[in-house]
Amino acid sequence: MPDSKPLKLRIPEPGCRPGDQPDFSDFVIPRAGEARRPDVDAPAADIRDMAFSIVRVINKKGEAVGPWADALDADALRDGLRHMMTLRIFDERMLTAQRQGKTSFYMQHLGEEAVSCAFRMALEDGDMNFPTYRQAGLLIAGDYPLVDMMNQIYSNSKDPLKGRQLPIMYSSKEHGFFTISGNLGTQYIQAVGWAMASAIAGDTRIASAWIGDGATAESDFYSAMVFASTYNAPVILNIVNNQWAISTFQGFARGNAVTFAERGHGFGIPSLRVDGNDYLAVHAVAKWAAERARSGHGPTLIEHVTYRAGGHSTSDDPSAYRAKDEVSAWPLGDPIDRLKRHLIAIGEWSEERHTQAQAEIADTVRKAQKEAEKNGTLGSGSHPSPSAMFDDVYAEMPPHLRAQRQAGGH
Amino acid sequence: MPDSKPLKLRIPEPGCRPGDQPDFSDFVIPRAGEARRPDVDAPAADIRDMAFSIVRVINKKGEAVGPWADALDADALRDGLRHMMTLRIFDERMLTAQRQGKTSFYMQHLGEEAVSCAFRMALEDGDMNFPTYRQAGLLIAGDYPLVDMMNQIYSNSKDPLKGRQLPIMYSSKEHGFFTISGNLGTQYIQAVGWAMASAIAGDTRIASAWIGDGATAESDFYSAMVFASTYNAPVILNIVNNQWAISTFQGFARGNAVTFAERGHGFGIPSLRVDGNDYLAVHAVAKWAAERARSGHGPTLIEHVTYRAGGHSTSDDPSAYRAKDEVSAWPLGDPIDRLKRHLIAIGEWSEERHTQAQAEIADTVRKAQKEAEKNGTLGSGSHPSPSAMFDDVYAEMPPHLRAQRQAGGH
Amino acid sequence: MSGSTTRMTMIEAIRTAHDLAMERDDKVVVFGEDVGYFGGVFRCTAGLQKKYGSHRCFDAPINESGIVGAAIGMSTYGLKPVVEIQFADYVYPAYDQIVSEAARMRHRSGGQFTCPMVIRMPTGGGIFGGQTHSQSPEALFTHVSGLKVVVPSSPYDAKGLLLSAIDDPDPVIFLEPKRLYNGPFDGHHDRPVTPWKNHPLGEVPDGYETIPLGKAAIRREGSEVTILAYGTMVYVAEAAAKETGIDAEIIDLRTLLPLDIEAITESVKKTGRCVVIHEATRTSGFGAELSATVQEACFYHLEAPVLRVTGWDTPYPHAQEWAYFPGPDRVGRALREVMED
Amino acid sequence: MSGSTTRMTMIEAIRTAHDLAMERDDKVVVFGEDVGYFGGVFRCTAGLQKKYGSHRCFDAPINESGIVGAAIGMSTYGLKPVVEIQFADYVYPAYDQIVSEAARMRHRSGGQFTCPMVIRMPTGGGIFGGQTHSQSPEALFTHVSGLKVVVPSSPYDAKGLLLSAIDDPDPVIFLEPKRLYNGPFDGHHDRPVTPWKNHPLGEVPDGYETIPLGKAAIRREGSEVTILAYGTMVYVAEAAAKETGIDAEIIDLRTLLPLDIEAITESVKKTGRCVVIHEATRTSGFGAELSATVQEACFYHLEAPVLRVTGWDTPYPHAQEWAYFPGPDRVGRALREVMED
Ligand SMILES: Cc1ncc(C[n+]2csc(CCOP(=O)(O)OP(=O)(O)O)c2C)c(N)n1
Ligand SMILES: Cc1ncc(C[n+]2csc(CCOP(=O)(O)OP(=O)(O)O)c2C)c(N)n1
Ligand SMILES: [Mg+2]
Ligand SMILES: [Mg+2]
Repeated sequence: MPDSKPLKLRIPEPGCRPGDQPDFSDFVIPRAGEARRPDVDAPAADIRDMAFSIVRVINKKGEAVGPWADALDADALRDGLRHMMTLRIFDERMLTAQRQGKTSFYMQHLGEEAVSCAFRMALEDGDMNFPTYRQAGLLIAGDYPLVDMMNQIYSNSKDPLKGRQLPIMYSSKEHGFFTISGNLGTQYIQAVGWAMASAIAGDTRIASAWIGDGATAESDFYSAMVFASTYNAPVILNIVNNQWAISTFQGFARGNAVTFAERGHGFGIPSLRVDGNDYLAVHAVAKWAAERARSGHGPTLIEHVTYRAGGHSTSDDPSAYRAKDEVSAWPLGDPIDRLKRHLIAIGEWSEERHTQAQAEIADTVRKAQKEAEKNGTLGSGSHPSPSAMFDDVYAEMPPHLRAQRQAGGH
Repeated sequence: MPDSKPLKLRIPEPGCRPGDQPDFSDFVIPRAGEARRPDVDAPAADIRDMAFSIVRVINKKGEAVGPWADALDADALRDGLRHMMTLRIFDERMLTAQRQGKTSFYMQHLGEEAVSCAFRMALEDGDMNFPTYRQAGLLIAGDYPLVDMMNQIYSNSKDPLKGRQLPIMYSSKEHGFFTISGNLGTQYIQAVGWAMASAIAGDTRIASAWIGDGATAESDFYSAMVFASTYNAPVILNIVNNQWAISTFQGFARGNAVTFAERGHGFGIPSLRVDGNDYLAVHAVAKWAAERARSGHGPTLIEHVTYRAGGHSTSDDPSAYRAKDEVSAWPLGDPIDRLKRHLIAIGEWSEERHTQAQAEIADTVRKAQKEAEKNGTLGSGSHPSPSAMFDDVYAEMPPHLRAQRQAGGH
Repeated sequence: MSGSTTRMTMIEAIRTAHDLAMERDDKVVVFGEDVGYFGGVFRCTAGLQKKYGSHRCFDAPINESGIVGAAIGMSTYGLKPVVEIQFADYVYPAYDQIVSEAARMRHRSGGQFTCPMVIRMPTGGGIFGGQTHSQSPEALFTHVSGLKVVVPSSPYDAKGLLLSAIDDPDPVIFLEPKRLYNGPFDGHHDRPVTPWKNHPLGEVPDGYETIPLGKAAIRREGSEVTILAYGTMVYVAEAAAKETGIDAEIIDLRTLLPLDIEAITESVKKTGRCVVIHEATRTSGFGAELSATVQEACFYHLEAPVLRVTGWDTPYPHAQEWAYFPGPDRVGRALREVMED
Repeated sequence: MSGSTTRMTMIEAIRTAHDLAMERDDKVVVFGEDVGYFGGVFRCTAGLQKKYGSHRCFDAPINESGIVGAAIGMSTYGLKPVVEIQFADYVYPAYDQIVSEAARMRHRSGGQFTCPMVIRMPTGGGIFGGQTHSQSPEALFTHVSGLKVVVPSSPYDAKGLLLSAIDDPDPVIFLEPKRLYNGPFDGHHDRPVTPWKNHPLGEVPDGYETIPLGKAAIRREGSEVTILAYGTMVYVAEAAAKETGIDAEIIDLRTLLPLDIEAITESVKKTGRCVVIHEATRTSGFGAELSATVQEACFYHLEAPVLRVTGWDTPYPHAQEWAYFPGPDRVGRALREVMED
C-alpha cells in the first residue's frame, strides 16, 4: 500500500489535567423529569435511547419531577438523608483514624453516597449485593452496625473477619453484602451465578452486581454480561461511573463508546443511565430494575453517573493527575445537598433540623468509634490471635496446616 | 416478596435436535443487493442497522447485485473458485488420511470455504491474520504450499513446526498467518496488540482477528473489543458464525442478543453481517473493512453468517446432537456452488470447465500428498527428532534443559 | 466393598457418581461446555440432562472463567455446582476465579461464604493431543491453600473420590487422567490396553460409597523403594517395577492436597528409597513438593537421593509424545539408579 | 562497576532502566494501569510519557489479560513491550495469556513468532496490604517452561536485571519486592528501615550496564550452611545469620528460572547444609523445587535435611501479617535446627 499514510495509535485524553480549567461542557445532561419511564417488561431494543440519556428526578429548584418521581414518603426521604450523612461522617472519622495509625488503609465515598444508600432501599431483605469497596452505603442503609464496620476496619479482636481482610473489605451474609474482593471485577460474574442459583432453586431473591467504570474493562464484566444474557438471570448489573479509576479517566475503559450503559446493547440487556447524585432517581431506577428481575424479565444494566470527589484511597493524591477544581465544576452537584434541598422544598426539613441531625449523627458515629476502639485498633490494643489465620482455610483444618500452626507456636 | 412467583432459569434451545424437522423460518435473510454500502468513514452509530442485516451480493439467479457488487474481474473470480475447490478437496483427502492413521486429527471447512478464501484476497501482503483452526483458506488463497500444510498435518520430517503442534495448527509468518493456538480466543486480543504495534510504529500494515461464534463468549474477545475501541486499532474483527460450537448451538454464546455483530455496539465499533457463503459479499465487505483500518478509521466487526456442514473435527459425530437434514435445510446454500453459478451466469465458466478444474485440482492435491508422504506421516516414515522438542523453548537452551535432553538420550 | 458391584469404565464411573449425587441432593447442579444435551465430549455427563432436567444439567457458553465464576456464585448461594472444564489445558482463563475467589472465600469472609464445588477436568497426555490437550496442571493448584486436589486412577477410585469431592464443603479440583478413561495405561503405547472390564479396579460398587479425600492407597507393597505416583503414572510405576524386578512399594496418592504425608513417610522410612513420578513438566512440578517433603520427613532413613521422573520442561509435543511421556523405561532407569546407591 | 554511579531507590533504579532502554531502542514501549500520565502507583514509570510521548508510554484499561495479550501481539510484531501489572496479586487474569501463549509462542511456531517482553509486577508483603496486595506467585511461573523469572533485591540488581530482561529474546516475569522499594527490609518490622542511600547496593551505575539473567549472587560467604533466598528474604537471611552467629553462606538467586544450579551446588557441597526461604505459601512453593534440586545434586554432602522457611499455607492476612511473614526468628530457628544435626 504505497499510498497509505502511516497509522497512528489513538490515546484517549481527559478533558482536563492539573493546570487546566475544568470543562464539562460536552457532557450532555438531560433536564430532570425528562427521561421516560418504560414498562418493566419493555424489551431492550425498545429502550435503547435510555442508555444515552440520564434519569433525573430532583431538579435545580429541589422539586421531584417526571415519571420516575413517585416512590418515597417524607420519612423514607429523611432516612435516606440520614444514611448518606452517616456515611459521609463515618468516612471522615475513619480517614482521620487512618491518619492516626489506627488502621492501615481507608477508602471513602465522598460525592457518591446516594448510589449505594438509595439502591439498598429498593431491595428486599434476602437479596444479595456483590459490592466493590465503594458501596458501604448498602450496609449503612441496611442497618448493619457501625461498630462492626469499625471493628473490621481496625482488624481488632471483634473484627467479624478475624483480622484477615484489608480494612473496608466488609462481609455480611445476613445483611445481603457479599464478601468484598480486592481483585476488581470478580464479583460481577459471581453475582450472576448467585442469581442463576436463585432461579434454579425457584427462589424469589435477586442479586445485584457492582463495578466501577474502570473495572468494567475486566473480563469478568463480560462473563457476567454473557451469562446474564444467556440464562436471563435475575440480577441488577450496576456500573458506578465516578469518572476516574485511580489516575485513569473513564475514557480508557469506555473507549469509543459514548456511555457505559451502551455496553448492555449487543447482549439484549435493557440498559439505562441514572443521575447517581440524585437519591430519588437512583432509588426509582433500582426499584424498577428489581421489579424486572423479580418478575422474570431478567437482568438490567444501570450506569450510575457520579463523581469521585475524594482521592481513590488513603494511598492516593489526585492532585497529581486531575485538575484541582474538577470537583467543584462537576455539574451534578452533591447528593446530600440535593436531597436536603428537596426535603426543604417540600417542607419536610430545615437548615436547623439538618444542623441538629448532623450533630446527632456525628455523636452516634463517635460513640460507635469509642465502642469499637475498646476492642483495639490495628495500631494498639487487642487483635485477633495469629491462630485465627489458620482457621477457615478449610472447613476442617488438614494435618499439614495444623503442623504449621504448631510450628509457628500459635 | 410473598407475592413473587418462583424464578426460573432460561436455558436456550436450538430450533431443532435429532429427530426434529429442521426449520430456519425465523432466520431473516435480506435479499441479495438489499444492504446499503456506507462510506468507510461512517461512524458506528450511523450503520447500526447493518448489524441486523446481511450483506449479500450473489442472488438466486447467480447474478451479482447491489452496491457491494463491484470489485472482482473474471480471473479473480475463477481464482476464488479454484481456492475454494482446492480447500474442499484438500479437506477430503486429509480426512481420509486421518482415517488411514496417517495423522491423529483433522478439522475441515465444509460449507465455510468462502469466508477465509475471499477474505484473504482483500488483504495486502504483510498484513497479519490471527486465525482459528478453520481458516486454512487464508493459506491456500495466499499460495502457501499445500505440501507444507501436509507436512505439518503429518508431523513429518519436513514439518515446519517440527512435530510439535497438533495437525492443522499451521503457522506462517511469511504468509501473514499467525501461529494457531489450541486455546480458543487468545489470538483475538493479540491481533489487536499487533495492530496497535503497527500503529505505534507508523506502519501501514493491518491485522485481522478470527473467532468462532462459540468462542466469542471467551474473555479475550472482550479484551480485544475494549482495546480496539480505546486505541482505535487498525484491525478487522471477524466472527465466523457457523451456527455451532461442537454440540452447542450459537444461542448459548449469543444469549439474548439478536446477532453476534451486535456485540460491536456499545464499543462504538462499526459492525456488520455478511453472507459467509457468498464469495463476492465476503470479499467486498473485507475490502471495505481493510480500507477503513488502513485509512485510520479503526476497527470493524464482521459477522460471517455461515454453516458448519461437517463435523466439528475428526473426533466428533454431529448426528448425536443435531438434526440430520439441517445441512440441506440451511438457506444460504453452498459457497462453491454459488460462485460457480455466478461465473456460469456471467458467461465465464461452464460445467465442463468445472469438471475439468475439479480433476486438475484433485490431481494437484494428490501430487502434493505424495510429495508430503515422502517425508513421512505420523503413522510411519521419518519424523522430527525428539531433540527438536527441546529446541525453541527458549532462544538459547538453558543448562537445565540441556541436561534433560541428555538424560533423555536425545 | 459392601453390596453389589458393576464393571465399568472410568467414564461410566464418573457419570454414575454424578447421577447418585444429583439424585441424593437436588442442590447438586452440573454444567459446562457441551455438558448438557450432548453429555460432554468425553460423555461423562451423558443422560443427566434427560434425567434431571435442563435446570440441573446444562450447556454453558465457552468461557471458563465465567463457568467457574458463576459456579462460585451458585455455591455461595447454597447450591453444589459440579462443573467440567473440557480439557485441563483450558482451565487457565479460570485461574483467577479459582485462586483469588473460590480458594479464599471461606477465609476472607470469616466463614460466612463458602464454595462447596467441584471443578472436573480431563488431564494428562498420551492421546496425541498436542500441547493443548495433554497438560497436567496439578502443581498450579497444590500451591493454592484453600483448594483440595484429587487425581483418581481407576473407575473404583473415580466414583468414590468424586462422591467425596461433591460432598466436600470446600472447592475441589478433580483431575481425570483421560488416558485412563477406557483402561489402565502403563506407558507401553505400542501394546494394546486392557479394558477396565478386565481389571479389578474396574469393579465399582453400585451404591453411594465414598473414598475419603486425603488418603493414599498402596497399589503394590514392596520393600526396596517407594514410588510416589498418581493418575496414569500408577500403572507406569507398576510396569517399571515388574520390568526391573525391583521390589517397589507403589503409593497412589489419590489426593495431592491435602497430602497423605503419613502414608508416604511410613513407606519411605521402611524402604529407605524414593522415586517420585509425574507427567507434568519437572521444574516446580508436584514432584518437587513430594521430594522436598520426603527428605524433610525421612532424611535419616534415605539411602539414596529422592529422584524425580517427570515430563520434560518443554510444551507437550505432538509427534514426540512418547519421547516426552515418562514411560516405564525412564522410571525403570531411576529405580535402578536409586538401588545402586 | 565502571564509570559514574548514583545513589537511588529501587523505584528510581527501575525508572532509570526503563529510560535507558527506551532511549536506546525505540521498539521498547511501556504501558499498564496508571502507568502513563501518572507514572504508576509506585511511580516506577514516572516521567516516561512526558519524555517519550504517549505512543511509547501509555495508560491501559483495567484488564490484565488484555494488557498481556496486547503485549504479546506487539512483541510478535517486533516491538518490545514492558508492561506493569499493578500488583502481582492481579496477574491471575493474565495467566492464560502468559502460560498458553507468551511462554509457548516460539516453540509452537517453530521459531517464527517470538515474545520478547517483560511483565513487571510488585510482589511480596510486609506493607499491611492484606491478601490482595502481598502475594508472591513466583512458583506459578517457574513451573512454566518458556518463561524466565527474575526477582531483584536491590536498586543495583533491579536496574541491571531489568535491562537484561528487556533485552532478552524471551518473555520475562519480573517480580519487584515492593517492601524493598525504599530500603532493604530484614523482617524487623518494629525497627526503622535503612534507606537505600545508606546501603552499598543503592549505588547504581549511571550507564547501560546489565546483569546477566541466570546468575546468582553470593551476598555473604559462609562455611556452615547455605541459605537460598531471593527478594526481601535476602535481608531476612542476613539478619538471621547475624543474630544466630551461624556462619551462613547466603545466595541471592536473582533469577529463579533458569536457576543457577551450579552456584547452589557448589555452595551446598561446601557447607553440607541448606535452608531455603521464601515468603510465598509453603506447599508447592519455589522452595520445594530448590529443596528437591539440592538433595538431588548434593545428597551425599548433606549433613541435615534441607529445611524450608516460608509463608504459611494460608492467605496473606492483614492483622497477623507479622505472624505470617517468615522473619529472622523463624529463619534463625531453622538455621539452629540444621546445625544441630
Ligand atoms: C484485578 C485488579 N487489577 C487492578 C487492581 C488495582 N486497582 C484497585 S482500584 C483500581 C481502580 C478502579 O477504578 P474503578 O473501577 O473506576 O472504581 P473506583 O475506584 O472509581 O470506585 C485499580 C486499578 C485491582 N484491585 N484488581
Ligand atoms: C479455552 C478453550 N476452551 C475450550 C476449548 C474446546 N473447544 C475446541 S473447539 C470448541 C468449539 C468452538 O466453537 P466455535 O468458536 O463456534 O468455532 P467452530 O468450531 O464452530 O469453528 C471448543 C469448546 C478450547 N479449545 N479452548
Ligand atoms: Mg471509577
Ligand atoms: Mg461455530
